[in-house]
Amino acid sequence: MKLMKEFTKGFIKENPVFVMALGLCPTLAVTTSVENAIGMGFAATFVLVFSNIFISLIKNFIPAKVRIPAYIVVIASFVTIIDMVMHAFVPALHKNLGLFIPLIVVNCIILGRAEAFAGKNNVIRSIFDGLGMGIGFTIAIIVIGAIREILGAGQLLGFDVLPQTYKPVLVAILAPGAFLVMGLLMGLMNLKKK
Amino acid sequence: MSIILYSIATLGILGLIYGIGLAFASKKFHVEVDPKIEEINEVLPGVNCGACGLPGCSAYAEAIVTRNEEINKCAPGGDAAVKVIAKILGIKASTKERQIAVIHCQSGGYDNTFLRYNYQGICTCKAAVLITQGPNLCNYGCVFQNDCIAACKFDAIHLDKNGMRIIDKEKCTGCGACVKACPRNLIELVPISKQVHILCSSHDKGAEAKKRCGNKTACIGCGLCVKKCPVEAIEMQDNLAVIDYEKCVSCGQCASVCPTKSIVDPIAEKRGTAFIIEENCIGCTICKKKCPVDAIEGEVKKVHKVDPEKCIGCEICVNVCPKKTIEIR
Amino acid sequence: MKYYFRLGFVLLVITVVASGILAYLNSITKPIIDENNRIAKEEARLHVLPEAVSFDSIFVYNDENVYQGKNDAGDVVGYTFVASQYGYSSDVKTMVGVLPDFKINKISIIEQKETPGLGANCEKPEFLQRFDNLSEQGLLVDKDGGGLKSITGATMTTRAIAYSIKDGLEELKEKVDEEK
Amino acid sequence: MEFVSKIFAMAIVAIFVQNFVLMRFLGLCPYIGVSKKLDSALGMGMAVIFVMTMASTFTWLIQSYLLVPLKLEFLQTIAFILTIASLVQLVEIIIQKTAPALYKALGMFLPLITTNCAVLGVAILNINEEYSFIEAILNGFFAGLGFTLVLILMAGIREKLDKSEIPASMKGMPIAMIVAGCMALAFLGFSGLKI
Amino acid sequence: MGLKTFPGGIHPHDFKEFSKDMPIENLPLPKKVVIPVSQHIGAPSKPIVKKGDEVLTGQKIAEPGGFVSIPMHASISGKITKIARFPHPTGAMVMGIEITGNGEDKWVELVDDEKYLDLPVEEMKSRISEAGICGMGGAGFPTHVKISPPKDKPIDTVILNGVECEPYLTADYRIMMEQADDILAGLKILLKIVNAEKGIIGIEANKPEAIKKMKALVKNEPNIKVIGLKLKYPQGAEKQLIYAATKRKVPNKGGLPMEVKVIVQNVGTAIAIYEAVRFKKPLIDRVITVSGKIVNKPKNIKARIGTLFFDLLDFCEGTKEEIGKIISGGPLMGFAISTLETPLTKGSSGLILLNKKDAQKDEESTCLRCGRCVDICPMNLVPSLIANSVRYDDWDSAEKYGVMDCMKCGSCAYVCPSHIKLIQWIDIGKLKVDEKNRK
Amino acid sequence: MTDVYAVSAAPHIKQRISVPSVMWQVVLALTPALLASIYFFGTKSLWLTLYGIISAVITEAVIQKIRKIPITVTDGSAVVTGMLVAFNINVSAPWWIPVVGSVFAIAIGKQIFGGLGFNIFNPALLARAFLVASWPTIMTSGWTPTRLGSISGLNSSIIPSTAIKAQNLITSATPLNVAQQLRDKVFTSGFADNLAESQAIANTIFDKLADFGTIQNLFWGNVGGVIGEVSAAALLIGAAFLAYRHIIEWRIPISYIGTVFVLTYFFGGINGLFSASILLPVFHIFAGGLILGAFFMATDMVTSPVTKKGRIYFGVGCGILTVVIRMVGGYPEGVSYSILLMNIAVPLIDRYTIPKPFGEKRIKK
Ligand SMILES: Cc1cc2nc3c(=O)[nH]c(=O)nc-3n(C[C@H](O)[C@H](O)[C@H](O)COP(=O)(O)O)c2cc1C
Ligand SMILES: Cc1cc2nc3c(=O)[nH]c(=O)nc-3n(C[C@H](O)[C@H](O)[C@H](O)COP(=O)(O)O)c2cc1C
Ligand SMILES: Cc1cc2nc3c(=O)[nH]c(=O)nc-3n(C[C@H](O)[C@H](O)[C@H](O)COP(=O)(O)O)c2cc1C
Ligand SMILES: Cc1cc2nc3c(=O)[nH]c(=O)nc-3n(C[C@H](O)[C@H](O)[C@H](O)CO)c2cc1C
Ligand code: SF4
Ligand code: SF4
Ligand code: SF4
Ligand code: SF4
Ligand code: FES
Repeated sequence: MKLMKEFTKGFIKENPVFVMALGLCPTLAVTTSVENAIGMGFAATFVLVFSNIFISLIKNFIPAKVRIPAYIVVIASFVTIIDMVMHAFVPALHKNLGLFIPLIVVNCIILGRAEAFAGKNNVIRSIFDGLGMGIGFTIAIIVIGAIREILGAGQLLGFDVLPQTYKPVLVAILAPGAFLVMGLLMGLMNLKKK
Repeated sequence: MSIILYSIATLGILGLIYGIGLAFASKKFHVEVDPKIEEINEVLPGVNCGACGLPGCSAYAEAIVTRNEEINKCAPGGDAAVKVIAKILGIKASTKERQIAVIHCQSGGYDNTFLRYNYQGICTCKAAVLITQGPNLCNYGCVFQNDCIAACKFDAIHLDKNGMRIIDKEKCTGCGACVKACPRNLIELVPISKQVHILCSSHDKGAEAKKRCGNKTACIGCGLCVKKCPVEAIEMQDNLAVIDYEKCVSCGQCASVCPTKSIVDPIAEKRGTAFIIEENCIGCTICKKKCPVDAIEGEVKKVHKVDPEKCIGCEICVNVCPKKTIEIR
Repeated sequence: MKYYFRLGFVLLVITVVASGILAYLNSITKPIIDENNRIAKEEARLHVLPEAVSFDSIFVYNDENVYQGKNDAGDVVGYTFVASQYGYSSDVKTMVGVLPDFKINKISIIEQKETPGLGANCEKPEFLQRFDNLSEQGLLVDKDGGGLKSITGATMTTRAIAYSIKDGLEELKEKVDEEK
Repeated sequence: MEFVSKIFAMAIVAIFVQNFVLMRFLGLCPYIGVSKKLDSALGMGMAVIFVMTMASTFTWLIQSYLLVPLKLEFLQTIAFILTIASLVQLVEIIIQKTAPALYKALGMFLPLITTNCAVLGVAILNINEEYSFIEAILNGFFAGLGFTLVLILMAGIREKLDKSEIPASMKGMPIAMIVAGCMALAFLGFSGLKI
Repeated sequence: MGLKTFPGGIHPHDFKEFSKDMPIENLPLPKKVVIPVSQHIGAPSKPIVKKGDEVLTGQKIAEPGGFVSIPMHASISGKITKIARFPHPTGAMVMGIEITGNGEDKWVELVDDEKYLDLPVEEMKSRISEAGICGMGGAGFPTHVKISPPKDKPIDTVILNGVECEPYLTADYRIMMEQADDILAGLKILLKIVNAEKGIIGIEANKPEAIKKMKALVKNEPNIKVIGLKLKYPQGAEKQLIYAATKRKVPNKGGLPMEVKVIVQNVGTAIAIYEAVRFKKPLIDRVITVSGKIVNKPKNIKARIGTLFFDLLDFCEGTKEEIGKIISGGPLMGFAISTLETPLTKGSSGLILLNKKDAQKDEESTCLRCGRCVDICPMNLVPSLIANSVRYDDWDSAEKYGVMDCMKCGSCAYVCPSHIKLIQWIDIGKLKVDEKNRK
Repeated sequence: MTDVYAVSAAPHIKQRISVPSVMWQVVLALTPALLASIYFFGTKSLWLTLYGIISAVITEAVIQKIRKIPITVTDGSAVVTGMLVAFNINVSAPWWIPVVGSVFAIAIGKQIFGGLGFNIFNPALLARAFLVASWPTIMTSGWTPTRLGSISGLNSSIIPSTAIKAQNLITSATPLNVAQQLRDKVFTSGFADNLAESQAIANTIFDKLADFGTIQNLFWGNVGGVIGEVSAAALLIGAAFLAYRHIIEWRIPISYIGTVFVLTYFFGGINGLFSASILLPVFHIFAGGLILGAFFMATDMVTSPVTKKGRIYFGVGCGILTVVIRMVGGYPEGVSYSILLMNIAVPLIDRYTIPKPFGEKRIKK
């Protein structure tokens, strides 16, 4: 039960993007299409889960003073791993996400908070926490990506979903559109909460 | 293979240099800070994301301790952090009884205020009072522009259907914002267990006060309540009865004699006798200590009993019982 | 003091382990990435000059090799080069396949970061086809009085592509003529 | 002369045309988080300029004299983030002791910067764009300047928004996003700018 | 004629036509007067009579409550019938002394020093202070304090304020037309007391006859000048008048005229000074304008202090329409009061009555930021931002934008298209900032 | 009580002015420009403007209804916004462009900030930026000739009819478009067979732009462009009316136009500094949306500084940005973006230009 909560809280209640407004850069930068969003979500989740596992394994050996640097190294390593793997096996996606793959480091330092925060959880809970946060992040960016792709290109996952006569609202996939869609979604979430 | 070696060497050396460098610097340039700040800083995730609106975790920790910043602002820390911080701070959090706001005026509704003139200013009590001392005939009563409602961050003050301001006991946190907001000084924070209040603030003399009160519930300074109060908790101050809540035992005697109903006892109707449900009583003696008329008897760790003869039904024990096992019957 | 060395040491261990793993993974993925890149380039060249079976670099233009494509028989069937110019918001890089008579065979976009929905439409086949069989003279954009229909709302991108190819073609012609 | 005009063009691009925050989506967390008060925004801005310049300098050196010669480019991310994190902390520790006044003004913002995409971002971009050493430093500086500019403007706007009747559900983060979107729309006016 | 003026200001219609040409009439002795103990800025006076005492006209009935305070005198002869709280022209309920008259108007003894200008300065000052004179231009600052500047603050100019820039009011105008000599005498006394070399009488351009009259009078006085001032509200405000007349700027943040070597007195005050010094006559009456579209006979009335407003209105034969609003003072700075049972005080210069329609409430809408208020604020403040800061409880900003410097002239609220009650917000702001600073 | 009189704080009299009266006067002042547009472009301008107004008003009403706050569409501010949205649109645009624009202007530009008085950005211009970014082709090309048959205000007989490209240019683009294209080297090289000749043609056209005849065309309205900007004369009539009614104030328009004048005089030519004739700045003032922007949009009180000094800075800032965008930017016209960009800075401008209270400087001695 508790585990389940650990897992699902990141979906909505503590959604890292909508509720906590963290990790905004990739959220806005890579959501021009659902495909990119999925890629980014996957990469981030991978890093979150594995670094969570790793850190909860070694937490007892790390003195508090170097907690953060050690944590950074672990995360950065996993980021580098996913970077290399994606570069090797899905070069197109890697190209699209570009700069924002290495930047997952920064992002995950923020999201993978349960560990840094007292580093008190066991491996299983850490996995669920990381997975929950990662999925919450992924859901959020997929939603944003879908809205932006449909509005801005009339497509979803590259397929046309709106009639040909639809004249795409180009801004939606440009920078301002990212902010506007995000702001409106957050407002909507607030409205729902009440 | 050499790449592996190089990389190990490079990163290893970088790590070593940074580690030692930082450690060294932090010792050499050590600055003393409040231990509580350090403690909270330890609890905070240390990721410096800025979600709290402050520049970094340590700044937030400092703000919590020195500037009473709210403790629920750390997004990455989540609920867990809030709990731990609350615990750290909790050491100094007082164990005093919860206080809530009471408005000492029964006027201020649509139909129960006499107007002196047609007020055309901005809708704040403060401003209304500044002009010609308020639109109502009573110079002490509520000027009904609802500054208190606006001031309450917890949505604890509402208008009833008659246009009167009612305080929601559940929601009120006793923050005192409304007390500061009311320009007529009508609002006071009182311990939640106290039930009987004088709901008038008029210092006008008897007849005058009643004439000016739209609700006809002004304190006319007759002094009956002062005489009746068993614990001498009421004092006449410049034509107004004032209850000293330190002494008040919520017996409701005063309310029963007040000719203008300016003292209100909300539990008068259902006032009964306290009864302790034996199964749950743990014998903490709290109720015994708190009872104003010594109607409760019992030893430590033993079941307590109420003497129905002495009990005045003030419900103080009901409110203080940690096991919630006292009932009024 | 010892404490601080211990801190340093812990960090050292972690970084050592991390870098070891990374280096190892790198040694696995690096060849794949390099191979990918090579294949990608090769495919790009093949795409714009399908008749060729082998490519020889003949000179360097804009930091990229210009290749001469030969068929099985060893005859020169064309050339490929990379053209590049700043369009609206980025450098647009085009792979160009040229026939021996210096007519364009085919082009493909290998890199651009133009505005999605506008300049980015240059990757669409409808647009790329407009370049097939164009000679140097044909590379004048309609807005500039030429016959090359530009991408709607993205004249600047079109210009970047057309004129960078034009420059490349001139260079190629010169170099090839020189050699002859 | 050419060098000067190149620098000028770089500055214009980094500050306006390709503004880090509004156009490149870097450093958004502090942009949204620390723009509630003008004073904080100013301090943060200064600190970011400082750190971005420093970070550009050091990471460029590490890349060029350590990673590239040893063919260790794949360690870029890890080396950069370590460098930045340590650098920031070091600077913080030192100025806290030696220049308390400066620390009061800027120091408290320093930790926040480690986890700011803009800093790591500019370091990596410098390498990707193959900037020379001087260019890298300047790029870091100008990017920081661009960040600071929009941060301060945003803070001014948000202080004003504090005194307005924004619908409850839009208060705080959502309206900040909308303002950022509108700012980005306005900054589109700089697009296609050529110096 | 290059008229002098100050920056900013507004041009409301002046409505002086109603009472401008009505000569001052004396009000018949009222049956009852109420003398509030607080008719001035400063400590309230202390009553020295009790209920039932018989008093003579001009007899002192209250002592000053401190240095910045004045004595009060009975304005009719009769019996003290009540000492209680009465309505006050500022709208508040204030302690007052009610005298029921015996109709005899028996005076205390007065003197007549023909050589009043040769009296020693100290004697002049004490007579002024004994006469209970406070400013009659509105603010009601005790005059004897004003004319005793500290030694290190010499005064070189005395300005008489005959501007009367508020719409409707014509009391000062009539005084200037009818008692010009007394005004001049008062000015000379003032010049002597503060040892100033220059006297200036400032009059707004919409009173050409008054300007002409005063000019003719001072023809032979080389050190006294009459200057015409541009028609603009608030030309009569002290700092603005000083600037227009001398180009000197009184420092803000509570700066006083004496810091630029000037004192300003109302023309009415000058007459009171003259009468006090020459006749030892206490200040027990003043001229007030009763006006408004709905008043049957708008008039300038000389009435005893303490006369109830409805006696005044009766004398003007009431109103044509139902009264919507009663204003004590001018329509731009005066106070709306809730009852006509309010007594005339030393500072009341007007009683204006509006009908129901003009008294209708106009709803505030949100500030357009049009900047009209900023453009006209004579104190160069930013009223819209001040009001907004107060509205959202930002006292620090309110202070930074200068709430405390506002003189509440009302120009900003007058021009605001959004009908924002700027003055009311500013009032709260002043209170709150004061509260904050005292902490 | 007996008589209940009204009591309020001073002042008790008020100038007869209100928000609706201000707004409707602006509508009135914009009418000559609309009439001019109908005259030059036909009734489609009227229709587009009506679509803009109606959708703005409906959007405002709907949102206020949803927010459960008083519906204030009669105050005319939504009408002004809708009108100005349409005024920023090309006559050839489809009907839904002004509709989408107005909805965006009111919803995102205004109501989301709390409604009238609280918005940071000029709603109409925000909508324009939105439309330009979303449908750039519709918004920036396909200009309609005026009823006198001109788009650029130039007479095509000034260049040889053989230079088809040049002919094409001046018959299909607005004056500022022409100016921008002339600055574009790639383009001008293709006017004629050889470079020198091309250059000559380019120079001829450029000189003609700043010619008295062209400026006359610009002034009266015989040029292509968006609905509202066509006739400078009609706009100036409206502006004069507003200035007379003290609804707009001189500081912003004058400092704005003045800055544009000075800068285009110095930097406006195509052959380096000071190469321009004195008529070029005049051309820049009457070309494009500067008159509309300077008198009707930069002066939007809600989104411009309240302080006097601030308004001057605001105007100068707009001027500089306009010239920068016109000279080196990606767009031929910079008025709308420059005003939007300065809107961003308004809170800071206000903050740093709070005037010194009267008497602040302690007098010397
Ligand atoms: C957000 C935005 C993105 C744009 N992206 C491009 C682009 O990718 N390529 C391009 O050539 N022009 C781009 N433009 C420029 C405009 O489309 C401009 O109108 C165009 O260069 C000239 O129009 P034309 O192509 O119809 O002649 C962009 C404009 C905006 C506002
Ligand atoms: C606390 C205080 C002290 C004052 N002291 C003096 C003074 O010493 N000399 C003087 O000429 N006026 C003095 N004044 C009077 C003011 O300068 C001014 O005349 C008075 O406030 C009325 O001006 P007004 O009607 O323009 O507001 C003082 C006023 C106040 C409030
Ligand atoms: C807005 C404003 C307008 C004023 N208008 C007049 C005026 O018209 N006539 C006048 O005598 N005093 C006017 N005063 C009061 C003067 O500032 C000053 O208090 C007075 O002239 C001092 O003289 P006194 O002490 O004799 O009253 C005005 C004050 C303010 C704040
Ligand atoms: C002189 C003046 C100019 C205005 N200009 C604009 C404008 O450019 N854009 C706009 O949307 N509204 C304009 N308005 C209308 C109004 O101020 C606008 O709806 C507010 O910006 C919305 O809060 C203007 C109003 C006035 C009085
Ligand atoms: S303001 Fe505070 S004390 Fe008053 S009712 Fe609300 S919660 Fe209670
Ligand atoms: S603040 Fe005081 S006066 Fe105002 S409504 Fe509340 S209780 Fe009444
Ligand atoms: S702010 Fe004060 S001084 Fe300025 S116009 Fe308003 S009332 Fe007059
Ligand atoms: S005059 Fe009124 S609407 Fe205009 S800025 Fe001032 S307060 Fe705002
Ligand atoms: S700064 Fe937070 S994700 Fe970029």
